[in-house]
Amino acid sequence: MTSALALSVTDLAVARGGIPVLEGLSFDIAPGQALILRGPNGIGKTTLLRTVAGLQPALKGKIGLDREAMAYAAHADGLKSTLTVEENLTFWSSVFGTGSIEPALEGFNLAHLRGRAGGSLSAGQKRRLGLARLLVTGRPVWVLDEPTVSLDVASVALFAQAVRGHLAGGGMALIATHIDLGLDEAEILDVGPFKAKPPENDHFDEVFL
Amino acid sequence: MTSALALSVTDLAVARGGIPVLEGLSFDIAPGQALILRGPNGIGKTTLLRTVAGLQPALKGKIGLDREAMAYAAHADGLKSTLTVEENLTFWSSVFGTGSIEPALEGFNLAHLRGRAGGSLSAGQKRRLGLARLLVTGRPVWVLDEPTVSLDVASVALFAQAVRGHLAGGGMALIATHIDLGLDEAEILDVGPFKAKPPENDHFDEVFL
Amino acid sequence: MNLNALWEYANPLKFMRTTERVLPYVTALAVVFFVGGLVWGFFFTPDDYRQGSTVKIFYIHVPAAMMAINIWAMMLITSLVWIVRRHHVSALAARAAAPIGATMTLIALITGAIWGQPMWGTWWAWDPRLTSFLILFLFYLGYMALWAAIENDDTAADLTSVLCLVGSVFAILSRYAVNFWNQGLHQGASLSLDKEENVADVFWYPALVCIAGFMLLFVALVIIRTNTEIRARRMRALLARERLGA
Amino acid sequence: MIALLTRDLRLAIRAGGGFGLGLAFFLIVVVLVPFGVGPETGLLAKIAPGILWLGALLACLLSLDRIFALDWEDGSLDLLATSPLPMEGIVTIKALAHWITTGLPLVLATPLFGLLLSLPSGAYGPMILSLLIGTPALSVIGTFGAALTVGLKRGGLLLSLLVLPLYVPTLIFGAEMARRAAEGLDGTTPALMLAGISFGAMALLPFASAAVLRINLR
Amino acid sequence: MIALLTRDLRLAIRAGGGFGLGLAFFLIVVVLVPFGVGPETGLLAKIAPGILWLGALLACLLSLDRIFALDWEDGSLDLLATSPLPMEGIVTIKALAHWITTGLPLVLATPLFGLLLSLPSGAYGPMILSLLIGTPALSVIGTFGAALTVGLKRGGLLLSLLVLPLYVPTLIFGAEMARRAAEGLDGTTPALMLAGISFGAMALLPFASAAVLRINLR
Amino acid sequence: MPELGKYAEAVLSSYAISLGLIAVLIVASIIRSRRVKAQLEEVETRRKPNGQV
Ligand code: HEM
Ligand SMILES: Nc1ncnc2c1ncn2[C@@H]1O[C@H](COP(=O)(O)OP(=O)(O)OP(=O)(O)O)[C@@H](O)[C@H]1O
Ligand SMILES: Nc1ncnc2c1ncn2[C@@H]1O[C@H](COP(=O)(O)OP(=O)(O)OP(=O)(O)O)[C@@H](O)[C@H]1O
Ligand SMILES: [Mg+2]
Ligand SMILES: [Mg+2]
Repeated sequence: MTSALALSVTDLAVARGGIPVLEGLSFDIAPGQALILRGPNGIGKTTLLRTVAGLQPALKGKIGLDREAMAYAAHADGLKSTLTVEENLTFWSSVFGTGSIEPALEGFNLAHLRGRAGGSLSAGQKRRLGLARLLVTGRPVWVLDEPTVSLDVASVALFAQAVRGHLAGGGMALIATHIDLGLDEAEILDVGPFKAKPPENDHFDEVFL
Repeated sequence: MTSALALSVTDLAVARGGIPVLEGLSFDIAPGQALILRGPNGIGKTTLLRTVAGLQPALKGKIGLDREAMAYAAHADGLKSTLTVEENLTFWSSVFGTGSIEPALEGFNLAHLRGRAGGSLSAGQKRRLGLARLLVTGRPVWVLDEPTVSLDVASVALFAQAVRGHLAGGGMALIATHIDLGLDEAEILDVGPFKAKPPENDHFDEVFL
Repeated sequence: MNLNALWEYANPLKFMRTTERVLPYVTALAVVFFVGGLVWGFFFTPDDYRQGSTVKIFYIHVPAAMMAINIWAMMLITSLVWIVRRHHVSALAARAAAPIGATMTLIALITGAIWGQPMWGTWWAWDPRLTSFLILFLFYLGYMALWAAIENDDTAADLTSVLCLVGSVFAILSRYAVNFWNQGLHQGASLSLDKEENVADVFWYPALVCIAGFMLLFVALVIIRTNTEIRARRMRALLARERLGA
Repeated sequence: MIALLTRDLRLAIRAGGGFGLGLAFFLIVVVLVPFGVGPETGLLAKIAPGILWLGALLACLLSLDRIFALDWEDGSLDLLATSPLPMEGIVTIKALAHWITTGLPLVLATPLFGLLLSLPSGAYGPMILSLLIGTPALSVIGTFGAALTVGLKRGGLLLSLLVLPLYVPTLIFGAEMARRAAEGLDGTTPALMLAGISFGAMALLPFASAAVLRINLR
Repeated sequence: MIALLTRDLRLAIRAGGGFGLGLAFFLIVVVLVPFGVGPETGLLAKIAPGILWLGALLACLLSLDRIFALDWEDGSLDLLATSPLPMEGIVTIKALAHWITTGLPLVLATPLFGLLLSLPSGAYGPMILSLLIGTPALSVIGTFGAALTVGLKRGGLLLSLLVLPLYVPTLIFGAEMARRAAEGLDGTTPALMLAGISFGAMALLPFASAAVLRINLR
Repeated sequence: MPELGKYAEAVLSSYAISLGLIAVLIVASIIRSRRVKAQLEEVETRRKPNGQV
């Protein structure tokens, strides 16, 4: 699960809907480190995370690790409402070829819900299941978009603990959030200043960017 | 928009998936007052709000006002991704037979996005649009389930201001949340103690509850 | 007996106790009539001069066909009871009856098809009666699929009841439509009052016994299945509570 | 109510040609039939009224699950249910929007498709008339089926299973009316029956649909 | 990969009888044809192979949008795309799951449905064989269409529109093979062509589907 | 065994299929009845060691 490599991003520019939203972003995340992204609504955090996770191409710049290293989690949890909690997790663990799902169930306090259908969970319980999936991916870099939405205080603490465990094992985390995660040791990057400027002289060729 | 009546809920019991989750709840909300519900994940806040909003029947107890008085907003914002922000709002304002949508656009800082398609908004922008819908319903009671999810600090402040404006006009609000809304004047109700107890002697007849 | 007293049996426990007390007798009677009728029909009746030994199919085909319709009618009634009085036993009885009805429809269709081969020279013809049975079979399938697809039991009961109601109206409409569309090969109703039309007594008496046998069989099965559904329903509720309470 | 209708129509257009797609499907069914059964004109002319009706029915059927499913998924249906609009009104408007986007274009396109299947020339009028009377019934019945299956994830095929037996009488009388005309016979009786079914369904089914929808939203 | 297959099959079953419903639709198309074209046995026997093929094709078509749409909506597809599974593997498994839940049951049920349409008795073997060879092609081509339309909200009808022309060659050779057999002619040529199309599609289309899916997920 | 003549196949197969279907229905009903009864019993006693319906 550990990876000796750090994630280094240099001069990244990302676009959404064909329009550049952030540019000139550079940062490094060393193993064992977490970086928290902050910035107002609509600045482009989600776009940045999707790019880093390899779901969309970057406009410019380089991402040090490739998508095989990333475990991405967003609002859509990829949860099947007709499968049980256990079946949902087992599926992902066999896709990623990792072992037991017990630590994940324990880590997010889902053991007593294991036989419940995904669709009958409350908002916070669903979220916990979505996060538990990260533990069975075995990937070194967690790329998380607003992970603690809908979670109560106790669950946020579970989450912080899971992230710490992941970091202690040499993992990395890149997290976008508006609220406090209780991860005081993490570095914080405000993406506000990197907002893409409208191109000055829009040459005909650049219009298609 | 004002309503002289208060919302009084007495001895309410609510069920989800056929199972009682909360019981014995009583509270009153006077015009101009807001009540914030708190409680751990899965305790039944969403279920309670849906019941109060008239989307599902109560198991027991009485809800003072009927569903015609309620404006409900949850995670699913009822937003059409192919319609523009303006068209989305205009639709709801004509369904509810209220007037202009401008105050709503202003109130949630959406005016500059009015021509954008709903689907191209960021998570927080979508949320703001969902909340703006409340302003065009003209209903006295706002029933809100985790309204500030995905909102940045500035938008949370806009939300608090909108709620205050609503209360000042004699409205009421019932809000479930895990995070701080910046509404310090609101009363807080922890629903934890009202968790439904498993019935002691469950007679065979009661089975089908 | 006071009519209101009848609703007492809508209490699940009382229903189960009562029905389980009468079940052995019903079963015994069902076996006697069912086996008796079929044995009488199969071994001790002559061949028809025109249809040869195929008349023996009659003893299964006709009762099955009649039950197929009667069971739908019973489901309609119990569905209405559920809608009006919301007695769970009623909805569960409809659910329990549907697979029996579907099986009966299938039997009528299959035996009809097998009978059609020597009689009409074809396994299947788009005869109105055959066709309307095929449609009835589709209604049964849809009804059962709807039950199976919905998780919440009360919602499922409500929705299937409405479907049964609307479906009945459309089934009757289809019946007329189909009659209009094709005149058909099948013979008319045997229970008509017009004596001339009726099947000869030699064939008819054992058939009556068979019909009784099928009915009793249905009653026995529906009792067993309804009680199963009641228990399954309680079990689901208890398990759900357990998960919540624990 | 008008707002709901215009919104639904606008959504149908924006969603990549709501009007065009029903038609396209109809066209394709009509085109595929000769590939399936062979190109003899006599045979095609004989089955033309039936195939046209069948194509219309299937085109309707395929678009049924759009009636409520999208609104259900994004929560609009919950919000509509708590709005001042009566549920009966909502389902009626939904059925109307479905008919305008699906049934009406089919009716208008029938002359063209009749050509492809060598429909006898005397049969065009009755064919179109039968579709004009019959397709509203298809939309209303379909709305009932869609309301029944709205909670179920991707209940598309279940929806077909539930709705098709309900479509049988409409199909029979509609196709019979067109076929009789094609053979030069009198088609008054099936026409009357078709109209009866259509008006009956329009008058009564919205109540059932509304009831069912209310249950599903619980 | 096996995990994905078992999950998809399990989802199909849990979703209220995944296996049964494709069949039910096939049954219903077959049942409705006589209502449309009339009950004469001779006429029905003539169009039976074509209608059976058309029914199978439509039943496949209706279930296509389930292939990716659900996984797209709940985000599974994003997650699968970042998983160690190769995209080509994912689309192949998806096509296989679709065939097992839809094509295979149709093949098995054909004898029964042939009965309803008075299929000539000598034609059963070739009819079934043609479907057995042809339906995998339908699933693979359909998966390609589903991959093309995955991003579009409720692209159901657009999907049909895109996929149906691609189905034409399969339909023509499949129906021709069955029809020749029904008329007692030799059907080797269409059979070979059908097999060619089927294997060609299975060998090549997954790469196209995977490419298209990658683009759509961007 | 009565003489069935040339229709023996038809008559016997319809009896066989029908009785078979009915048998399947009966057996399935009984098996499910037993299983559900046992399961309920188990749940019921688990919930209430002193046992009462
Ligand atoms: C799938 C095919 C068939 C179906 C669904 C079917 C259905 C029915 C039904 C519903 C009845 C009960 C009528 C009543 O008592 O009111 C019936 C009776 C009967 N059927 Fe069929 N039938 C089928 C095929 C055949 C065939 C092929 C024959 C052979 C000639 C046949 C002969 C009879 C006879 C003799 C009766 C009883 C006499 C009567 O009711 O008039 N049926 N069938
Ligand atoms: N198709 C599109 N066309 C134009 N602009 C778009 C399109 N899609 C997204 N955008 C814009 O791109 C910007 C970046 O969106 P993104 O979802 O990355 O923001 P975010 O930082 O995650 O915001 P939030 O905190 O609200 O989740 C937003 O301003 C959004 O409105
Ligand atoms: N179909 C069902 N069967 C059994 N239990 C269910 C079903 N649906 C929901 N529940 C349970 O009901 C409880 C109440 O859920 P609800 O969504 O109201 O919680 P909540 O307080 O809103 O939680 P959150 O803060 O996570 O949103 C949860 O424990 C949930 O798991
Ligand atoms: Mg975002
Ligand atoms: Mg909640």
